[in-house]
Amino acid sequence: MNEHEILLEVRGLKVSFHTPRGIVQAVGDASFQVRRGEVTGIVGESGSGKSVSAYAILGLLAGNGKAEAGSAVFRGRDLLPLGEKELRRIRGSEISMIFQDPMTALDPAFTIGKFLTEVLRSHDRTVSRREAWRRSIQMLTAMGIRTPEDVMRCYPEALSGGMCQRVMIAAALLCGPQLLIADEPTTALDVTIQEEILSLLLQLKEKQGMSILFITHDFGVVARLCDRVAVMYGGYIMESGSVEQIFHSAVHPYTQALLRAVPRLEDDGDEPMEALAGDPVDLIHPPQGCVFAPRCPQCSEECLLKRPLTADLGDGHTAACHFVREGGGIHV
Amino acid sequence: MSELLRVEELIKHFPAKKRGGLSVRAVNDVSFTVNEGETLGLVGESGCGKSTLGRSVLRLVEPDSGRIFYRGTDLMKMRDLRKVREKLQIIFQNPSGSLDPRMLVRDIISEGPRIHHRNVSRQELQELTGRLMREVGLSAEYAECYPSELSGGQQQRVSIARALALDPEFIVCDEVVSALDLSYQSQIINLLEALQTERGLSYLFISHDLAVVRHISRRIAVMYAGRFVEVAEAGELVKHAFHPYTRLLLRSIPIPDPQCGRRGTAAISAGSVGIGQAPQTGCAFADRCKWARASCREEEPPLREIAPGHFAACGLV
Amino acid sequence: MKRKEQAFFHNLVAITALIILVLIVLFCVLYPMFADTTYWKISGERLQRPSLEHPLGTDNLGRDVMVRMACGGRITLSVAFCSGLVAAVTGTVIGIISGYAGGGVDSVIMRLMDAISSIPSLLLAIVFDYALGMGKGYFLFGIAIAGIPPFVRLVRGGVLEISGSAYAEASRALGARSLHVIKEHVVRNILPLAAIQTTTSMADALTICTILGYISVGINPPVPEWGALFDTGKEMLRAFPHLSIVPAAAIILCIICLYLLGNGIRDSLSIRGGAA
Amino acid sequence: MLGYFCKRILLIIPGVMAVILLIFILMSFLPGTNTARMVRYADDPREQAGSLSLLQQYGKYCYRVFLHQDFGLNDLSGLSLKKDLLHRTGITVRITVISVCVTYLLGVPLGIYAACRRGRWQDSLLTSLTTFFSAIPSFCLALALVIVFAVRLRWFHVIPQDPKDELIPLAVLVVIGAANVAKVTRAGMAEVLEKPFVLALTSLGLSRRSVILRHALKSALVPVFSIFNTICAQLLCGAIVVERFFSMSGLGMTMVRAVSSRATTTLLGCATVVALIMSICSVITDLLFVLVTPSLRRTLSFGSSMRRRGGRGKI
Repeated sequence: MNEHEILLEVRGLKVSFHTPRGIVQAVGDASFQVRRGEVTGIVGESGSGKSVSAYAILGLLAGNGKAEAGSAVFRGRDLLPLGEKELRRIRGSEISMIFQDPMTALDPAFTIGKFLTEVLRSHDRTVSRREAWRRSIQMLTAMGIRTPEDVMRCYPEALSGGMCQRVMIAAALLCGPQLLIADEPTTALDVTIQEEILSLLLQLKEKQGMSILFITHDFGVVARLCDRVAVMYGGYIMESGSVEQIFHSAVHPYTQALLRAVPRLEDDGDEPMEALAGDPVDLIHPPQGCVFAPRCPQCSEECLLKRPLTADLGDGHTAACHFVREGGGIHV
Repeated sequence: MSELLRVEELIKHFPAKKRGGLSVRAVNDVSFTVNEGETLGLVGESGCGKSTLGRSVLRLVEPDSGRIFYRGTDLMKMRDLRKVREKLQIIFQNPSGSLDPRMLVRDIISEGPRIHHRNVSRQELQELTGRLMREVGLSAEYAECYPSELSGGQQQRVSIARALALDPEFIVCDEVVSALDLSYQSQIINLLEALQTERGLSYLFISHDLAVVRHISRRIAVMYAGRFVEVAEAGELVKHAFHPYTRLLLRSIPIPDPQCGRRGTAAISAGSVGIGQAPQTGCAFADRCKWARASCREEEPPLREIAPGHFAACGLV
Repeated sequence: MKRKEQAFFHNLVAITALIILVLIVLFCVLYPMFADTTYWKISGERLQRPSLEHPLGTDNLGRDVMVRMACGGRITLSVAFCSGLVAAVTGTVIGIISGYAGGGVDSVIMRLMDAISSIPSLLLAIVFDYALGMGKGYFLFGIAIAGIPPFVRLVRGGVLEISGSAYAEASRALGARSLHVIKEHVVRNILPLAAIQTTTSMADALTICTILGYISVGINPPVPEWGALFDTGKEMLRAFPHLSIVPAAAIILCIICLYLLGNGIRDSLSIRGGAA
Repeated sequence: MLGYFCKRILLIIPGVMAVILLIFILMSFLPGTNTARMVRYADDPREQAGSLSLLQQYGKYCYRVFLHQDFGLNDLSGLSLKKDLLHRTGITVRITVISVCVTYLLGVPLGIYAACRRGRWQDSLLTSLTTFFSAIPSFCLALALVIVFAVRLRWFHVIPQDPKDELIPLAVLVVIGAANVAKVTRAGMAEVLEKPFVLALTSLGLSRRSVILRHALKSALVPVFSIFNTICAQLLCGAIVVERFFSMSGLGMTMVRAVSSRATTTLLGCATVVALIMSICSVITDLLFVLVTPSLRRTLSFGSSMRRRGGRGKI
């Protein structure tokens, strides 16, 4: 299974934000990997810390955020302790990022051409303006835009959501990064446009061997795109493994509940949907035991007291739950 | 099942912002009926006019022309809508945006009765809000909170309680679950379905997510550029979609199962620069349609019945 | 979920500011009653050092400075508070009209406000005072009019934002008329903003009033006013700096207190979001 | 764009005339003075004293002012106002223009620095300082500066004799102006820095300096330039007070003396000049606003052709 070399290894990541209302434990303990030429998905509801983990890797946390523990080793180098200067050299050239709302991710005061050439030249001063303009047009064409010259000359406000996202992907890939982090890139787009962007990302993976860390809350997108999946809740990884393991042999109660709650096209509306009761985790005072305990249907005494360790079920399938024993099988 | 609401040839155009620009044809000659206790699903991309249609039916947005029959009386002719307003309600997409940030939950829910029956006593209001909150699954302690102290799912329950306060018969649900997380989505949908069976409500359920609409509605209408392109019973529409846009919509929805989710990567390359203005004449979907013929670009195809209860507006019929 | 509302009284800074302001007002109102001399009576020889009898000494005509400060305070503060309130009330009303009327009325009002805010407020006050009769306090209207544009913009913005919001639409769906929407939603959300702007415009009015007093416009010499006191004190700057420093300090203190009061109101009226 | 600005410049004349009309109307309420002859001219024939109606006087005044710059006679000295007024205006305008430029040179960087340090002590210190200095009256500030520099340190004379002494009045105006500009720049910049495109640019590896100074600043300057008009009005008020404090005989002093001595003609002359200055400032505000807003620049034809010619030419 893991013949691909591991590109990014995140171990025990802990991120907290200092707010006037107290310290928010956005990420308690997150560990996941991204292999070369593979798409790793992080799935979770809002407030589960999935986006925060990605921002922490590139040091893009908000002013009051801090990565307190853990490591993010990228091709042998730990990114967390790096200073702003080294991180700046990595951003864009080795790891790039695309964001959720494409319309607001572009600077309204600059034309697309000026934006793309500046991104290219900020990494490599030797590239001339003309060369940068040419490579930008070449990249836009690769993104499936049929009239790149016009796009280069207009302002972001004149472009549609799908078009802006293609420009953002072009900008991200301009300097040939190894890893692309996508933070819910298609959530704000219509379903038909989302399909175009997902196919584009799949093409990048298959044709150019691009490895992607894909963050989303939509299980359909995960099934469509990802090879490995990590399910997050309340800042902790509940379960991670390959797509087949998660979809067909999920062991963690949270994953199972989420999969049952996903509205599927083929089921008619007779029986009510499986609903998960309860309210979101209070990240300022996280529960002592398992974060999912208050909402977990099979919650036991032990769950409320002790935080479960991540048990390895073999073949890369791990889960953090007291009912899951090493080496597979569920101990009831 | 008697007919509750019938809408005929509803039209709503927004004047162009820039001088000489094209006026935006948000709702373009739409007709449909909703029976008692039935849910009509309305699916479409953003900007296809589904929200405008939802608001026009309640005359929150004044439609340009058309007739809206509620139990036989035409709402367009009525000057004072206050009486009817009790029976027709709406719930919005953004949970935090649709609740007054400086109002207590208790006052938000009791706003309806306070408007209509001036002389209702505090004690009665207290009892009514308590009952409504229990009905939508909110614990009584939240009555004294501000909306900002509640989670998204709870805020949406407050919106539902507010709509139920006047015992409505018809509720427009405008993207009610789109802003919620997966687990709260199913909680709210189950709540809506329970209320429908309990109170005999009928819904106009608007969403961009066909899977959610398929689950909750009996009949589904697919809308594109201000017009109904296909109307059919839910299962029929999913299994035998006819209109090219509906088929494209069904094909684009990612299936949450790795085995059959792995379709090819035919990246449909983007069209010309910028948001193309829907063509003024002929079928609005002609530019993006693979099977578009010359005739499609001339006259707009009307909604024709291609199978019992299955209507489609396409030139290829 | 206990009600987390930061009451105004927990905000220590705002409380001290309010107390200082109240003390100053009390001083200005009460002190002249008990003092034996009045602001125009010459009660000792000129330019005395501060002594027990004359806590702040006497000015170049021998009048007691403390009494003049108190009487001057009455005028300055009353002008500041009145024009602040007048600007607040008129501005809010015009703002609501402009916000709700929209279209032609709205653009006319906004053009008028732009015109007013482009004319220096000092000039406005000078012209008003000069044209409508010297010394009759008409400059008060000049200051108030200069204070109206920020109010109109603030209230108009609030009205547009609120009446367009989803919860206003929801109450319209419940059958509420626009009057009910204004009463229930607009006023409740505009009040805190207007309260903060009132304190700010009072501070501005105080500034303009003292400047007018300083350039001896609007107030005839015998009548004391903090700006005028500052002006008379300026000549003897080298020998008796306190004659100018005291009025200046009083003005600055009042302005700071008004601003702190405004911040206090804003903090206490903004809702503390509880949910994470 | 050019057509747009010619139209704006031509609009100045009617603007100033409107102000004059307003003042004429206000003056007509004047108790005590005869409204028949408010403006005294050098070539006024004796007997024709009271015959002109208000409107005729207004017409005559405008005709004289705009075509011959003849503002009438100074009520006190009987000399022609023209030379005296223009000289006085020169002093005030010089101070105001210098202080406006220095204000923007000082205020904008301060605002940016405060916005970049959002949440930290520098930001709260600068915010409270700017609020304080933009609120207090100018003469209090002038008093503080004079006491410290002139009285205690004796670097400057209280009454400015040599040009070096003009530094304190300028400092007073600049501090007030810079406080306001810094406040607006900080607010504008802080709002732009919260926008997602700043995060996107950082994630693409652009240096923090270029993200802030090239990208964020361009959008943040829109509110800063749109208050150019208000800043000029404020500094003009400040100039009047500063002239009084440092007894420099500028436009403000003339106006104040005209008010106390009820010299209607002089006051009218000063008001006209102020109206002219403010109209020019509002034209400059529009110019700055259009330069900074890309969308406006594109719709105005001149802008887009300029960009195409100045751009890459044919690719």
